[in-house]
Amino acid sequence: MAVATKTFLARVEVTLKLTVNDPQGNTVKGALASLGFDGVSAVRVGKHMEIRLTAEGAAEAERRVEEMCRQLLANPVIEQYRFTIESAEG
Amino acid sequence: MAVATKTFLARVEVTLKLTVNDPQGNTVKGALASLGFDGVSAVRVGKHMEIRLTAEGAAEAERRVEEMCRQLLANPVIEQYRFTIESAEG
Amino acid sequence: MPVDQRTLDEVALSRAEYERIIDLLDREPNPVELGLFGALWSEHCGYKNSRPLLKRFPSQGPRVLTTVGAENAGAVDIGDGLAVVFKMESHNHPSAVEPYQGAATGVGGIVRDIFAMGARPIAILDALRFGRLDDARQRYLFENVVGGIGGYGNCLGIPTVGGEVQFDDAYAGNPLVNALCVGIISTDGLLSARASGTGNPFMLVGADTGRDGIHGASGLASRTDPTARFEEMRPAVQVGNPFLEKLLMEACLELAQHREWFVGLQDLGAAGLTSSAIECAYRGGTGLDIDVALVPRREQGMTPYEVMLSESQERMLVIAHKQHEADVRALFERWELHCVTIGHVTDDGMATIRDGETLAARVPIPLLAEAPTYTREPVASPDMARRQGLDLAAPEDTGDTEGDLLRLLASPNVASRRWIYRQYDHQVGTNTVILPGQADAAVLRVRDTGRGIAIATDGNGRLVALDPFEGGKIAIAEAARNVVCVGAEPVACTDCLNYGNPERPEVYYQLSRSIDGMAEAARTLGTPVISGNVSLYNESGGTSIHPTPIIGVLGVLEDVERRCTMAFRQAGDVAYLLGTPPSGDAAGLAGSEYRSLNGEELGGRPRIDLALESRLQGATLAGIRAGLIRSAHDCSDGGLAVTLAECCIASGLGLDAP
Amino acid sequence: MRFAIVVFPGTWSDRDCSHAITDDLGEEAAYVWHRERDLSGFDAVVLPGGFSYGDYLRCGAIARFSPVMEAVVEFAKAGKPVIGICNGFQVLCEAGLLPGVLMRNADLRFHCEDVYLRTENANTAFTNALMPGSVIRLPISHGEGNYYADAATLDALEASGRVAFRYCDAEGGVTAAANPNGSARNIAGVLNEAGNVLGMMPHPERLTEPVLGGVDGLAIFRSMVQLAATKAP
Repeated sequence: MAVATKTFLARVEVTLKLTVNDPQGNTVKGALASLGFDGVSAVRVGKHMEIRLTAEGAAEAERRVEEMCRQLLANPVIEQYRFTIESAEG
Repeated sequence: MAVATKTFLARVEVTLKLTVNDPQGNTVKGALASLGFDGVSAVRVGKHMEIRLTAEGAAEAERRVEEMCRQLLANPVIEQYRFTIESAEG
Repeated sequence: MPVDQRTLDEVALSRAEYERIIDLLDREPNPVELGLFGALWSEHCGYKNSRPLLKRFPSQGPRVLTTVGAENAGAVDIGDGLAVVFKMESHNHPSAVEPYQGAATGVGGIVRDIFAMGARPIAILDALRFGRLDDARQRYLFENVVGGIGGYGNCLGIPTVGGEVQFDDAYAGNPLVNALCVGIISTDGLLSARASGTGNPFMLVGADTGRDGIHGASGLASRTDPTARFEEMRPAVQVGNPFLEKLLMEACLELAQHREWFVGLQDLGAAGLTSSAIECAYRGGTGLDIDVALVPRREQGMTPYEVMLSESQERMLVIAHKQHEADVRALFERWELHCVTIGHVTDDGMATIRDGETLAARVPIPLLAEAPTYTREPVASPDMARRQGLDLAAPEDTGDTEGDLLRLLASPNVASRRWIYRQYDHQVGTNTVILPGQADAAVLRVRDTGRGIAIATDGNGRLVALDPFEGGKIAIAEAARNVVCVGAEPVACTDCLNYGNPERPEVYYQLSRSIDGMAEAARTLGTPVISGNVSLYNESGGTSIHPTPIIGVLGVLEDVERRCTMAFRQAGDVAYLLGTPPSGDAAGLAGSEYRSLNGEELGGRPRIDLALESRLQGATLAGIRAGLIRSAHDCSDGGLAVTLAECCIASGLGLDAP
Repeated sequence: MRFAIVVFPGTWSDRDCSHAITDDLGEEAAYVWHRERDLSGFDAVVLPGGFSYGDYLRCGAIARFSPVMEAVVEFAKAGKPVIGICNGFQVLCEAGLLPGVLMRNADLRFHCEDVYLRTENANTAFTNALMPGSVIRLPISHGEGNYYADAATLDALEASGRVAFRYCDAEGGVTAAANPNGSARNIAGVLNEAGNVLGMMPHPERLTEPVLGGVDGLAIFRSMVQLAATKAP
């Protein structure tokens, strides 16, 4: 009996650790100010990745995405990551 | 009586429109496959931005972040955006 | 049921052209066939308004190895059994919509034209025009176009070694992004772009096909006012993949070593598969039978129309020998690239397009490839005569010449271009021996030969607007002068003709008269026009840009050690002004930066004496080769004062000019 | 001496390095495609500049998983010289052969220009042909050369002489103005603990002939040859 796999969508956010300087974030903050958006105290820019994958269940999907982040998607020296998993059956 | 402003954290995701090809996403998908992660059917890579801003209320914060995305953060020709607002008082 | 005007506008065909198609076919074309005609009869692919005029250019010469239009690019013999292939192309309209990707894909396209000839690309140059930088939108366009050129070219590992940029209100609504690429190859290695040999397979290599740039050729660069159509063009913008193009380039250059495996190699550019497959079959005098169902796709549900017209980037067409199909596929797969047979050559002279079982289109190839041409009535605009008549009184002495010079040097049209070229890798390949900013042209050494080649682009839309004939002559003369100033002999040129809507008589006059001027200068200075591109309908809100022919001249240095730059070399050297002394009359001030800086209206009658120019360039070149001249600089934008200042700045030495 | 020049998809300084090593230095060089795993028969490995995998995701993030990198790690463990230039330096960091990360240039722009480098440690496999503290001029060409490591790592690098080069001015002054990309402490090149692996952002292979404007780049390759000569049995 073939195992029924479901499709999931993982949304991964990879951002620079707070200890690391973020020139891109600072540039965007400056640009927002020059466009008249006051009240902006900080901006940080990182990567957003959407991954569509099949897995038996959410737990397995989560385990695999965790491994992807650890091995490839984030560089532990300067980056941190978090992700959400949602069903993408629809 | 100064208006009490609250601090909010906006998480903005800027991704390429689906009609636009995503060379970076395709290359990451290939890399995941070569690392033995099977079952990955699609990868899209975009920008993740965290913006800390003060506003009177969540509605105003939302209106301002929407305007930021429209004017600067996303390139309407090839990109789409979505964001969440959460209180950052803590 | 006759087709409605909206459909015709969508494929950029006039009602008369539609009627003509019906006569030629003896029936109404189906929607896919209509799309094929729309793409191939567009101005961008069919050169409807310019082809009769382009015939006036001299295109042959002792060194020229190609006939114009028959190949992907022009080639000239530079000695030692080597040939240089070069061409320039425009990506103006896509860059106005999405500057980064528009400019990036412009570089990708011109580079493919060069390695489609089997030549290894060794240099890129870019010629850019924008509105004035005090407008935020122009800064956005400028910054992103430069970013796109660097982003793509740097990733390919081809040095961007030169080019030029000018800022003028005339380009505010319609920027110009012209990219030139130079390649090098053994003279006997030149490839052809012909489909011959019935049964030989058409093999599509490189990226998957998506809905990129649909109407790219037929819509963007033709017919109605471009800005109005940009809205619906937006999804048509493409994202370039320089990484995949680098693999495609290396794979094609490896394929070029196996001449016995294939018949032709062709780049997919404007109008994608439609123009490349049909042009190859037309040049070979053969037919084609293609099944769009076999084309690897990136999106679902694409119609035959969309697959045939898609302008997805980083794709090439190989016409392989039947018995070597497997060898070709193995080569591309080694480079981790798709390589799929999508059809084969036939001998019936027909373009047969299938979608699996159903027949999508069947049209005689000559009808598609031979777009109608139009000759129109050139009428000079009254405004031009008015401007020529303006009294250009010699500028009175402001008593602050130092301040004037500093103002000129700070003008964006004169100031240093370091901010730009610092973002381009101009040394990869370790052949660049004169770097950007050091002289009037870039110079690359040709490894193991002791020779060098020089390349420069130039073009002054203001002068061509004032007098198309004189302006055309000046465009060629200045580009050639730039190459002479580094010690190279000009041998050939390519061009990008950027003009407004040719259906307006005054624009057609600008096109026709400036081509006459360019042709005369090309003959006099011995630089045949061996390749190029025409971009028309450059206008916005009904007003056309300045007529801007950009000329790229190639020069050859017999001994690359005999090159020179603009920097003064040694205290005590004497500086000479060669050529026409600054005459009292105001011809020299026509269209000058000085007048523009002072807010004065574009005016005056530019003039050039080609016989004197030819002697001037000959003497300068002889002086440099004999070692008598140690540095040289062309006196152009900003005039003599700026020219001398630039030589001082480049060398750190001063000048005592009594 | 035989140099292996590794070629990843997207590498573009492979030919430049080969010309520098063969034409200008008179040594042997061969290209090794990223799928190969055997580096026996080579005396040194060069990871050249380029945009491996288009620099997608992170510079060198994907190349480091190429099959050839296992052989490169073994080669380095065996104490043989490995030099990573520009993208090669990024790959060595991603592969963990060198500490730290190359981040985006501080001004967010690509830089192609000449820089001055001060030789911080002249007795290494890659700098023994240079005088201590000597200043050389080499071109850089990158968008992500901003070297970062945490303070403890930086201190350890400096304490053990593992900083090979620093960006400086013409007189050797290590100043902020001379720092083209924001690198921590103006670091332009670092070594591993054993001293046989060097990563540097500037391109020595671009300045190995007078016609190109100088020969400062040769000293680095020549150092590698001289070291091999002293070690030979």
